[in-house]
Amino acid sequence: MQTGYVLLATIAVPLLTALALTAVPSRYPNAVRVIAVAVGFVLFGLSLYAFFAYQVADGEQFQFQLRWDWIENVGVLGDHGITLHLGIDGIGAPMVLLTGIVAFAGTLISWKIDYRNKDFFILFMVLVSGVFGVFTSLDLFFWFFFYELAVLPMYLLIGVWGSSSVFPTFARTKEYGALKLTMYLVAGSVLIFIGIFAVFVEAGIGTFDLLALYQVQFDEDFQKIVFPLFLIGCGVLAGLWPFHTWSPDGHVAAPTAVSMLHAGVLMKLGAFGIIRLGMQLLPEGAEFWMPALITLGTVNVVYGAISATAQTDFKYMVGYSSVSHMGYVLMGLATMNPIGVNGAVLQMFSHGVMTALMFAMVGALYDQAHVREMSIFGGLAQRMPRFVAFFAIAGLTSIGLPGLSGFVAEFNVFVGVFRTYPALGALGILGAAITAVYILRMLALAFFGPFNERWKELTEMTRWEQAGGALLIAFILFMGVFPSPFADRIAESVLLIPGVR
Amino acid sequence: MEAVAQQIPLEHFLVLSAILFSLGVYGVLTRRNAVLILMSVELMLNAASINMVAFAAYAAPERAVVIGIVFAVFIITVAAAEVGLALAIILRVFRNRGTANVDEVDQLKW
Amino acid sequence: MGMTDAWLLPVLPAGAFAVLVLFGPYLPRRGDWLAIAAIFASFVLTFPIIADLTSALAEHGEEFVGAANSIPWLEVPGNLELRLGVHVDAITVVMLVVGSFVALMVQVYSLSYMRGDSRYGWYYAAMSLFAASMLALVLADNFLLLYFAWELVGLCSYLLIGHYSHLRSAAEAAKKAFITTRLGDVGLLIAIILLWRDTGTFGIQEVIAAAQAGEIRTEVLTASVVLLLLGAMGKSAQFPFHVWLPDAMEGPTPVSALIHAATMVVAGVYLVARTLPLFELVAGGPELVLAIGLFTAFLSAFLGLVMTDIKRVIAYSTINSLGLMFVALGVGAPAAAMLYLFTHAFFKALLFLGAGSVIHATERQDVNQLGGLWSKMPLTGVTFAVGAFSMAGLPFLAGFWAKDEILVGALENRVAFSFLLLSLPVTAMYMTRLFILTFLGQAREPEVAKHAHDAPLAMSVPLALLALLTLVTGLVVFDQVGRALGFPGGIGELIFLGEPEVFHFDTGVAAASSELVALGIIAGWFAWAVRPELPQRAAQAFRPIHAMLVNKYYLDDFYQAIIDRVVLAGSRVLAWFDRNVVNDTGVDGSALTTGFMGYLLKFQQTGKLPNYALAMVIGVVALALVAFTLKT
Amino acid sequence: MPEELNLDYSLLTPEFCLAGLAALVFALDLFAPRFRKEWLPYLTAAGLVAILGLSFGWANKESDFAGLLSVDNYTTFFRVFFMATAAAVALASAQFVPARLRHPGEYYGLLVLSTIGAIYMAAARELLTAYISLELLSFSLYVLVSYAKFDPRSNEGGMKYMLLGAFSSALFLYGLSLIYGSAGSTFYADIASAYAGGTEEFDLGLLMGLVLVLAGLGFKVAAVPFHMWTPDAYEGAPLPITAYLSATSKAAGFALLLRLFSSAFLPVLDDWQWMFAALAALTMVLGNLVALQQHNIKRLLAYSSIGQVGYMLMAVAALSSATASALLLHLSGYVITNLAAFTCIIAWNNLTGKEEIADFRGMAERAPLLAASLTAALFSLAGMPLFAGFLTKFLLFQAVAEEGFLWLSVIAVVMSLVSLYYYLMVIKELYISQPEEPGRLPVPALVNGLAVALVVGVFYVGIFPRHLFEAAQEATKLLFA
Repeated sequence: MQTGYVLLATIAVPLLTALALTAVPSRYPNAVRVIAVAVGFVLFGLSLYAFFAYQVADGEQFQFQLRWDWIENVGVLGDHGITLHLGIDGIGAPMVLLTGIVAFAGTLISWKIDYRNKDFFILFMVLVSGVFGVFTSLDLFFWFFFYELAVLPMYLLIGVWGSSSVFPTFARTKEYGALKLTMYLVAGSVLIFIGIFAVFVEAGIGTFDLLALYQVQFDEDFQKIVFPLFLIGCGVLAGLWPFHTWSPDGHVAAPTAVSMLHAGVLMKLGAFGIIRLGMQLLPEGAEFWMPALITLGTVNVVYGAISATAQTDFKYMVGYSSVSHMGYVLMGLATMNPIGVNGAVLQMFSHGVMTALMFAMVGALYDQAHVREMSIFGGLAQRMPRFVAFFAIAGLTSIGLPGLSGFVAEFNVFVGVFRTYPALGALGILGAAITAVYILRMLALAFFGPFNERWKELTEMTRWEQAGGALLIAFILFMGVFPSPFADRIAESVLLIPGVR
Repeated sequence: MEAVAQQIPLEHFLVLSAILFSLGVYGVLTRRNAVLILMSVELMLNAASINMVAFAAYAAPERAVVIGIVFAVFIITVAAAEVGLALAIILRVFRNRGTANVDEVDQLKW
Repeated sequence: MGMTDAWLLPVLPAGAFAVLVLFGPYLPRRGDWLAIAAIFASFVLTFPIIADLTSALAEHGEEFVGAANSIPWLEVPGNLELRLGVHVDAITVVMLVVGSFVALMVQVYSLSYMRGDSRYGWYYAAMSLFAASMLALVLADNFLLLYFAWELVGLCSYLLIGHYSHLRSAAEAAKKAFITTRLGDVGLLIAIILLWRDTGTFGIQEVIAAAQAGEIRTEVLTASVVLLLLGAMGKSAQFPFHVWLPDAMEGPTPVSALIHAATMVVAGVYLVARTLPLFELVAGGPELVLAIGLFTAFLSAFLGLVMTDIKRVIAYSTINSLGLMFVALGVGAPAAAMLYLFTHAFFKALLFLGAGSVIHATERQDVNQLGGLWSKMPLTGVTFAVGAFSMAGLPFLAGFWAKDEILVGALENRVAFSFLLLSLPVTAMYMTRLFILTFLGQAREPEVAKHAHDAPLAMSVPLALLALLTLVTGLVVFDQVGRALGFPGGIGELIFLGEPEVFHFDTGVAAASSELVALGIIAGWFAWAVRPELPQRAAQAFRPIHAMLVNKYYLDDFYQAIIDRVVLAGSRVLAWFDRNVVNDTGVDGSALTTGFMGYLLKFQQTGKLPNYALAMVIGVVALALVAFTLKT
Repeated sequence: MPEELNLDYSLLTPEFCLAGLAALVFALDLFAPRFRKEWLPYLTAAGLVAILGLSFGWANKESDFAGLLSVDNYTTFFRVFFMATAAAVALASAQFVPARLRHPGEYYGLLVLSTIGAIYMAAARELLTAYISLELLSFSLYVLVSYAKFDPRSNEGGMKYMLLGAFSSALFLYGLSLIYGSAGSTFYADIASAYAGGTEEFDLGLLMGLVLVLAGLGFKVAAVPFHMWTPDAYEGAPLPITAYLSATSKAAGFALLLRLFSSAFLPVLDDWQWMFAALAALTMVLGNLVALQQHNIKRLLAYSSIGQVGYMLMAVAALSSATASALLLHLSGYVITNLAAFTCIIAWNNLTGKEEIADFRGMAERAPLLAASLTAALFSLAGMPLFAGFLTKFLLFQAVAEEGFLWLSVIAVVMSLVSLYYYLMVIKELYISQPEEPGRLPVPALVNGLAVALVVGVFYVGIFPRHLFEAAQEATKLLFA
């Protein structure tokens, strides 16, 4: 049976946990850990339930709906006030599941955090709550509320638990990374904020409820003007070129779990926003701007892949590969045809799980070795076979190897793109080939070849890291082998996006 | 009242008060001694009270005449209080800094 | 168990792979028996399929295009339907037999060859996956599943070539193989999508039918054919993608045998043979294939002469053979190509396994350190000789028939024919050289040779079986012999799609080729057995040519240069641009500008009271002025 | 001026009580040597809270005293508002005053007296009353700002504030006189009816009057370019007084502005709307940009408050019942937040004697609760969700955009992005930088309690704004009746 309280729980549980954790004396770090992991598991279960209880083909676009009048009839907002309106469609469902997975894996991975782990988990939970909120809100105000909420803890999470790095030619302190990330994302949200104003005023029905606003037929010129606000505002978070530079630096500075959640889920918020606010609210504007988006998306793919090839630092490489892979999402969205958009959403899920796994592995290595320079490792396969296996699986997923989630998603994207823009599609596939270059180069450089004795004290991943990794891999394979549970949910809702045909 | 009115039109009072007011502003802007600045402010206050009385005598409708007068009285009182307060503070500054020149009292800036 | 149940063949080894990966360490003997059992079952299961096919052929004869059976996998609105399905016809069956049999042999062989390897269990797991994906590849009834398996084959080759991952060279070779073939795969994927775009289906037969019905625009068809060929060239190591194959020797020898004989490299040939109708629809399509094949065969032949690593020589011979197969396809004789593929599988596997047992016995693979092993390891020697001369094309060995078939096919095309004839003696020469240097003459490292001995049973049996097949497969092309061997209707009938008479045995061609081969062998014998100093002198005499050959026409260096100078350098430039221009200037710059504005503005706070008052006055005056101007 | 005056003194009970309280405090300090001075703040706070409770008795009543002071929901709202603020400041000063200042009695007494002034600024419906109450507030503040009599910075701040204040009130008065001249009355209602004709004909007196009144009140609320005193006075003043300045004197200014312009000058809206819009834009931009360059926490908050004033001025520019209630909401949220921030800063200053931003480093290690509260407050000021700032800003900007001032809202949003930067800079010191010496600091339980209470308030406004919002609406409804 479907009840919106499931979604409400995904938002409320982390928040309440954060509140409860403040009561736990910091003398008992293990209690904090246990609570965090338990809550992570609960969230995972909830999201799993939400995903599978979502009924395909029952006519209802948004399911699990829940409404709670937050402020009624306030003068500013006319008679409707603000309503907390939750609900997911076939696009939201996989995203909720993704969040659950990554959040759970994140808590597992973060078991080993010792420095003020209580504060860490408090902020982490706030972050998780915000992410769930964005994916489930059907109300502009709360959408934006949770969007900001997801950005809010980032600064401290990175600044306090992050790591600075010095390179031969330049240095990136964690403060810099944290600051740039926060400011950049909030800058993006400024555009969204303005867009929301514009939409609210233009609609003139005095409500933020998305379902009501979807019914409004906005003037075409208005759409053309406002859509870029949403596109760029959300695009910043999605790593849209040239607004992507917060992503590599931010990931490099961020602690493992945060990188996981950030690259894995937060960047999806951007793409999700482009769908929810952009395409669904302003279809004609989307129609008008999509050529620009697909161009930028292609730039993302190739530019990100090439930059990743040049990186010598694990996290930078993964960061740029995220930029590159989000490019596929943007390309898919820009096709405005069912296959492409479907592929985009599949890619959102696939990349989320895959990149989370990659960051988890990088973190697992970094916490032992305290360096991330690929070239100084070597032959780790002999010392930490499981670690290398996990890493390799993540890498192969990002290459788009059949049988792993990446292939299904990227294939859909390519097919969709080829329908409308064959040349760009070819470029996209070329990007996938470049991906193979840097991934395999990394594997050969760091994990194979003769073992570097300097690392003989390195040991296999901890039990918790293995658990988290295994969880992610399970879903990589699940989607790679049985994509239809995802595709069915997504495709149904994709067809309901106006302008997608 | 009427008698006066015939002889001196309202404008004269207004011009006078305006001149006073401007003088006051000028003083505030040019004087460097805190006390003199205070005096200039007093000029401006007086300009205001002249206005009040003048308007009360000429422009104001019957029932509002008293207001201007009362206002003027209040202004005078307040001004007096103001001076007392200001001098006290200026005194403190002079004690601690040995000067009442406002250009030298610029420790707080930027 | 009919043709439509053929999906079972790949599923068995795949299951074995899953079990081995998950529970391998807990199984007795790391579960190698499970892998072998699975592949053996697949091999056995091919026979009922053959029977079913032959009966179907007998029933329908000509118009039988094969049996298909598929299940939906993923459906997306917008007419994207992905299915998993098998399609069985003659070509498929040949590939099935070859693939499963060679895989079985190799795995048995590995029982003792890989014994004691630290990742023994993993090795068998990967082997199973390799076999599974290869079988799936040949069974695929649609391009998508084909690509699916195609990529998995690539992955397995990556895993197995890099099996000795502690060797830098192995890691590099694996990477090289994967990336090189993947470049081709880009083409393949694009081609698949292009074809889907015009036909709306991924089914191979449907696409071909649509193409023949002219439903595909010409330019699209041309493009997709070229791109398909790109993919095939990548996998089948055709020039200029051939560079990965010799390096792939870094893998364990049985792996090389599997990759070169039956699985990976022939995938490209299979793909082209499958889609040959498409090529024929495109003007110049076959010619392109022919040219590439010819070029590859010819270039690789000479390299065999100078290589000193025993496995590398065989590797170049493989490239040589692959070139021949492409030539056959190019001249429109797919039957010949498949026949060559069939026979080649056996003798090439034989060669590698033989080389393997030599390496196993001596732990040397440079022919300059070998020699005089004939007496020490007779079985290996004999079988190796059979393989070598079959490769050389000595009459009545398997290679002979197949090559003659190709020659006959190429008869019309004078240029191709003459080039082929030219390459024959060269091939014969370097195979002879290899055999002589390895087994005859004096042992160059006596103490090594002293301990050399024939391989244990697990290795000898496959050698013997393969040698036997190499001797007879040539004969089974005559369908009577095939029948005698228990394939009802004879393999010939299968290969030639039910009409053995298409096998034209032209005595003239046969005589010519035999003479050339004999010439080559004698020359080789003279050069390396009778007058061993001759080659060195030749090398001295034609130093530049020799240098060029030794350096593989400098192709590898060229590619390396491209990667280092162009790709990596370019990417570094871009990364620099991203960091310094996009980020430090664009992003940080705007932030700094804002901050600087604040810096300038803060000086309005002079700390001097009159200025404050002045500011207020200015404010008043400005407001008043604007107000007046607005009002009047 | 109404015909028969309603001289019902009971309407003014709360203010009488306040006066009494002030007197009591003075007296205790003077004549009761045995009385423990440490108790004064608690006594004051208790008294204020008691009177605050008392003043609820006039909720939803609508009456006026002699046509000079109206006692309605608007007044009640601000009565509660100002007394609560004063109480909080009194409590926050509990440790500060004995350590840094002399004569606690006058300190708290003036605090209470200034509260009366502030309340009457909100209640006044007649210009003279407004002026007198304004001066009552100002005079108390002049004294309080320069209260640290041996601290030259305090004197300087006091002197600048005092002299400029006098200057501005002179401008204000002159403006009033002109208004009186052109409107013929000083009662808001009469002025409104006098201008009912609208703004067709050119009226010098009215225009100059408006400009000058704007200047005077702009000075009070620290609107650019009348803000110059703010940073210096804030920096010079004793910390609790800085808090008080940023809370009460601003709020009182807006209370007066709102009632005056929504009742008296509403007919001539066109004449002053653009002025407020311009000032608002200037104020936002300058305040936030200059704040980027500050290194003293008081100065930083001074500029940030200027920025906030810019947001509020937008609401006056786009005056409507919606914006008015949004303004009150934002004002309340802002004041609660600011008080929370200052409580933490004061406590830190008591413990370390530092007030440079860099001196806050490692606060999270040494006083975790304070650091958390301060962070919450700063995030709220930056307009982050869960906190008051997000909601109030959102509704305020939204309302302004609704009224057709989208461009102002855009500037505001961008500027609040800028503001996030300097708040983050403080948070960075709190959490990321390491403390120069380790070890927890002994934070008094009461201070922690106060901080937590205020932060809870911040969350309350941010998450359950309903009640406050309804109150704000009730308060502003009658302005536009």
